[in-house]
Amino acid sequence: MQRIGVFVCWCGSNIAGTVDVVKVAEALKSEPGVVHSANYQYMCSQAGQQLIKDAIKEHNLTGIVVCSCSPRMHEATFRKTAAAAGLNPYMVEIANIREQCSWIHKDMQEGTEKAIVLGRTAIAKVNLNAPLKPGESPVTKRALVIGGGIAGIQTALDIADAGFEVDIVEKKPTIGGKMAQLDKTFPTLDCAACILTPKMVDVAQHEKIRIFSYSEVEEVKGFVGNFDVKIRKKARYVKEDVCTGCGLCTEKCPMKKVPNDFNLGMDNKRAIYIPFAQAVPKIATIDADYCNMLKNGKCGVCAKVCTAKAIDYTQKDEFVEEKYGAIVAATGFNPISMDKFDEFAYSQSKDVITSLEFERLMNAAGPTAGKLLRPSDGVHPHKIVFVQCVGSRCASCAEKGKEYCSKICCMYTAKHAMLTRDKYPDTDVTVFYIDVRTPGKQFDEFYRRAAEEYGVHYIKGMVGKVSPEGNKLIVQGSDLIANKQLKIEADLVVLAAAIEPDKSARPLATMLTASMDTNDFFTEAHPKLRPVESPTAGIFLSGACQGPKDIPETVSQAGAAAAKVIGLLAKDKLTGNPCVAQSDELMCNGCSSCEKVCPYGAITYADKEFRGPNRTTLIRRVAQVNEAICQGCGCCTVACPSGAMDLKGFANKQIMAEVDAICK
Amino acid sequence: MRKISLSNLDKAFALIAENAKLYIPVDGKGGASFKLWQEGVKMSDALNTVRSAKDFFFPQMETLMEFKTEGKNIEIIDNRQEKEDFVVFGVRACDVKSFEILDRVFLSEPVDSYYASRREKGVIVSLACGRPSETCFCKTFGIDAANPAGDITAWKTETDLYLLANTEKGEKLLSAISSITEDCDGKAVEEQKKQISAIMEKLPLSNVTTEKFGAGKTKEYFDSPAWDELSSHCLGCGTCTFVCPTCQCYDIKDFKTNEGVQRFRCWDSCMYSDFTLMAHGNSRASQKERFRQRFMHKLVYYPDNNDGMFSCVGCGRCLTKCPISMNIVKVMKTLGGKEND
Amino acid sequence: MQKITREVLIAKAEELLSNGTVSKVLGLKKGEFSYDQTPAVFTDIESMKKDFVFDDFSGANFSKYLIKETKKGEGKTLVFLKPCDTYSFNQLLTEHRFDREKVYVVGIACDGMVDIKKIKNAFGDGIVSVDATTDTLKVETLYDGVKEIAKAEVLAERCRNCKSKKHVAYDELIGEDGEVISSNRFDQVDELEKMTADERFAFWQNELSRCIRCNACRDVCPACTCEKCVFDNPNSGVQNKAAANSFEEQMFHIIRAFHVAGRCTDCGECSRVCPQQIPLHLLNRKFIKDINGFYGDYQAGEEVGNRAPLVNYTKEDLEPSEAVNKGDK
Amino acid sequence: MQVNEYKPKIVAFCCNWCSYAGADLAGSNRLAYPAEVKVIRVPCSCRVNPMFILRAFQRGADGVILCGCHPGDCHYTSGNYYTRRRMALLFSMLDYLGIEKERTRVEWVSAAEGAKFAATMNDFVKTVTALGENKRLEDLRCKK
Repeated sequence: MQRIGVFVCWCGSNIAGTVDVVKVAEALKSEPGVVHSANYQYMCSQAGQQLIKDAIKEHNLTGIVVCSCSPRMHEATFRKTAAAAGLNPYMVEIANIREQCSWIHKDMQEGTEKAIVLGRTAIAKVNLNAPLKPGESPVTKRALVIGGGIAGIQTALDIADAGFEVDIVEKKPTIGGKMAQLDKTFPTLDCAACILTPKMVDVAQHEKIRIFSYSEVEEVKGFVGNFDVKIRKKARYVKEDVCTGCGLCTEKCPMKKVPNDFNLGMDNKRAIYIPFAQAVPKIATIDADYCNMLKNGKCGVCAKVCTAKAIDYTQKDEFVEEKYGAIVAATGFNPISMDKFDEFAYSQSKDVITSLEFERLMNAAGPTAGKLLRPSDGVHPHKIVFVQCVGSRCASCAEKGKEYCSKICCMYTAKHAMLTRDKYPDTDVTVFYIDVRTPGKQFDEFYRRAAEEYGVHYIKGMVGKVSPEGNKLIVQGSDLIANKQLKIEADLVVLAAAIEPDKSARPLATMLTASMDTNDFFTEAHPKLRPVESPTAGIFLSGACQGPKDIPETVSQAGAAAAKVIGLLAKDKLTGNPCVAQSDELMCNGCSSCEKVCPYGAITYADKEFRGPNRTTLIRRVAQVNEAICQGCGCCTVACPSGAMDLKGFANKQIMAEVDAICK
Repeated sequence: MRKISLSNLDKAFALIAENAKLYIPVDGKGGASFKLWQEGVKMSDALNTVRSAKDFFFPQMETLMEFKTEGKNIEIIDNRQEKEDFVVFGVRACDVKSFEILDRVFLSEPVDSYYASRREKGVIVSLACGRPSETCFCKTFGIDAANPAGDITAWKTETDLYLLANTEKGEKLLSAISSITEDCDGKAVEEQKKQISAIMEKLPLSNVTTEKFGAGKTKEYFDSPAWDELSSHCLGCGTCTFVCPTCQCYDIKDFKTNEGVQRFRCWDSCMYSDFTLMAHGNSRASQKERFRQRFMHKLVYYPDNNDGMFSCVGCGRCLTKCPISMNIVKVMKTLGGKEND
Repeated sequence: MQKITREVLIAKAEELLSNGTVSKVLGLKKGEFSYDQTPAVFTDIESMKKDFVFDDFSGANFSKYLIKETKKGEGKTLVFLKPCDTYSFNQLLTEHRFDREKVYVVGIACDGMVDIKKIKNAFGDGIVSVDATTDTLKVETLYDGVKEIAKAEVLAERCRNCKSKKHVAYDELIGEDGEVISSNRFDQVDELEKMTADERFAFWQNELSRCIRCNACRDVCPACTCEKCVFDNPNSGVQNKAAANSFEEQMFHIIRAFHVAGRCTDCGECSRVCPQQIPLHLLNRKFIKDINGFYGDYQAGEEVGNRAPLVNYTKEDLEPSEAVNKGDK
Repeated sequence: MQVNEYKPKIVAFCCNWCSYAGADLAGSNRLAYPAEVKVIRVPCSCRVNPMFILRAFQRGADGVILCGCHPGDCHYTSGNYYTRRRMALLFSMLDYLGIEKERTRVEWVSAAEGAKFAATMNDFVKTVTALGENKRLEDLRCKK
């Protein structure tokens, strides 16, 4: 049986004005477990708190009910008071007789009666309270950033600058991501490489940052502060620590017909390659699918020419296991495949290209050295049609495209149109659009410049069909404003393909137990208030893996994610919320219902041995809650039919006791 | 012996109901059950009620007492319910016999006063079984379906109901309806008895015997390997115990009311996994032990303590109701060996 | 009658036992009468030939017994599953209740099972024998000799509204696999929904007041596989052994149905075993009907690993207020 | 004021993050609602077990209302989505059993919606008062 002290606060006249506090204190005296009852003008004052502390000691109290303002106001205060007097802080319950009683009732009798019921309810609960102790877990002061695009780079740099170690895992041979492929950036038109590559160098040179390039995350175990991650370093057949990046091998390799994925297959590379001149790390990689030596054992040219002796044809995938305190997902995006958009003749004509391909065509380091030439015949195009929203905002064609707006296409299309007109004033540029969306600093001004100063023809309408005819492309579309059908003869058609999360995100999310939306974008812990955290503690989100973003947004979110990581890593220990779920293993039958509703992945299963009847042992699958991850929502407790899962601090019996006390 | 025309039965019921609550078997959804007689309520022709007649003396739930708390004071309130006389009409031979079995439990020292007061207030009018069912095996336990005990024994023919008082209580009840009954000889009754006996011989379970069972057989059967198979698919539900007229186990629990506590008892079942649950755990750890307990109790332990009397009356309810069709007959045949087959 | 005979199943069992595929057979053993069959495990073919039975009274759903059976001894258990049983089988696998590797499932086509209660309702007590070798049952009684009744008239409730002749799990099949059937199984639920609240209340009071809390419905249910049911757990705050009054009757049955909502395959065992013939399946079917109507068709056990509707959601789900007001339209 | 005026008993389960804060805000703004409403604070609406609701009726409640964050705004991201499904099915079942459907309600009340909280409670109390005492899900033993 508890020894409960009841403390009724007047809150000046705030409570005492409509609640007879003396009567409440008197009435609650006879409730079961109550051994002491007092009232005071301001319980939260120093003197009031002292009154509570003294009573705890004098009456040997094991539980406290404070009838006062909302627990959202002073629960923490009174918990500290109790703790200071040696009482477990979770033995305190608040009866909210101000916000939910005195302030809403005018009649003294009514207010007093209700206050007594609310007090009685809190007493009923405290009778069943048990001392709770928050769990503590140490924090590994190292972060893992998955993805080495601009998002991952920025996050890693910010964390490292705060003094914590960071590892970047990038599946490609170099970091840099999509931004490295871009030509200019809107709305300022500065060159992507010029602003990105210095950051890449910073990463490479930062003493706190390790780069695992050409690597993938293989397995994630553990929880916030204590992740165990296995990283697969894919064999590149070049010794990373020996290769100087001189590039001689990439010139001598006889295998010349390897599609260059960095240029989206618009030109070729060798079987041994460095993706681009400023790659970080600048190390050659052999494409095992094309290398004759690896395939047939015949060749070995690269090994011969390499003066550093960096080539190793026997290299195998390696695994690195490392501990991390926090993980940042920065897996980025890709344009969607155009395979399902036959109406635009993407697969029939080389001159129908995506915007990212257009970026490479315009890029000085691209396949045409920055000259705008048609992929089919290398001739300069005089008439270009840009088609926006290809696969974006596809409410009715979800099987082909995406329902959402890809957000960046309006702006980069304006950029492309403007750059084309700027470099080649003889080229006529037409843009088909549904809406032009320009919410961003200097965005609308930029778009208007394209349309007004650079003479880009913007047509509101959809393109229905693109058909190749000779060396021309016939674009059929509608002009919704002029309300007519158009047929335009174009030399080049550029499709603003929708963007989607990288395919690696989904399996990664499973490993991280981080939730995703139906489009495979990572879900935030709260869409407004916690936009860079995953609901799973210790997992953070950076860049387009959370939703379509342009570069400035990506960089700011990357910084925000870094700040959250720094906040976590700065702690030596994590103190959990002790009001977490708890599984009674004797009653659990391992059905997995609780695990399915847990938003945090806090529930796992273990096969445990139990004593069966007549000296037998039984092995049963039972749920286990990781207290460091559980946030205490209690969803699992209702999913559990047997009642094996309960929530500390809000236990089934406690809530039922409250119900009983109210309904008395 | 008195007789009354069936067409006058309602009048008789009305007369009885003037002085006591009268319960008769009535057809309803799910089968027949004893219901309070009121004008217009018709008696069922069913052989037996789904629940046995033990409900009248040992109901599934009854309040034993109440505790009222006011502040920190407790008041104890005795609120025994049975104050009126009542009559149960149409109890079959098997159920009548079950009262004898229950009496030995509840009326031996210390007497269960709740049960005792109900027995005192209740008058039992039994009814001979015109059409026994294939699941009946009361004969196994020496019960004569044609000649049930009770305060009054009744036989129903096509046209009349014959009544014979066996006790003082019975005499009193008969005299209350003497105005609409008439004296008669027992010819028709003798005829019916013969018919019933003939049918009893033909019943498929008429060859089940208790020879192999009874007092002192604990050692013989307790460790029999047969229990494993017999019990292996028992669901552990309480159907057999709850429809059984002789099962008498109960649990006493407290129910917290808004003002205090209501202490009640309710039927419990030895088939339940938390029956005999104690602080250290359950002494009957698996369903096999629970299953064995039930049948050993009926066939060995009860006879041990009650002059060889078995605590089964062969009513056949568990035969029809067990979800997996496991029952005492199968247990007796398996344990008892081939002779019973 | 069943097109698949006892002999065919015994032959299959003999084959699988002798080639070592399985070490035991879970089946039904014949009883005292033509209709009372008890689950049993057979380890040799002789005992099977003697006692194994499969006919129109072999309605029991075997899935749940596998939880216990697979934990006993080495080797696989052979079980013959009717189409409806396979849904329960999958649902149990979804909930990790036993090891699939320990079971060998022979799917058997089913021609509908008979409910002895319906025969007794038609002919009264004293059923000496039932000949179910054709679709006209010959019922011999103690008092009226042999009488005939069409099988269709005494089909078990769940078979009358059979939802599927398709096996969703098996290692091998005997007989043709059928299709999922669009049954009328929600008709009675519809009828109840059309009543006024007062009528519905009266209907359920009449039904539930007969409950004796024997727990047969729960204990036979393949979805009720808790180590300890909340209603048996003294610490749960809702434990009760007797249905003390109409509240507790309602409480037990609402919560029982709620706990299996989305997991119940509508196998109908609860109603089959109820000693008081309470139509418990009408509670389960209400949930199934609502789930189908609110969240799209869902059949528990259709595939292993499916996420039950109550541990799932969409952002567009209907509001509880819409749920209760649907009937108003 | 009438002496024997019927006052229903109402239990309101409120999630800590939105609705309880909304109730507090109603108080701060002195928005009155009847004293018959008593709030039980739970971390999330998804903590509310159907058994709690039945328990309230058993113990004499005449109406039970559940308040949580608006769908999409759950502090725990998805709790209220589960609440929505559970309560939709539970309420539909209660209705099916003939229990007056007006006695149960779910409302989404944000921390900023003090006015909505008060209005909701006023309306709910009015509705339940009109229905009168809960007879269909009560446990007479409790009233002793």
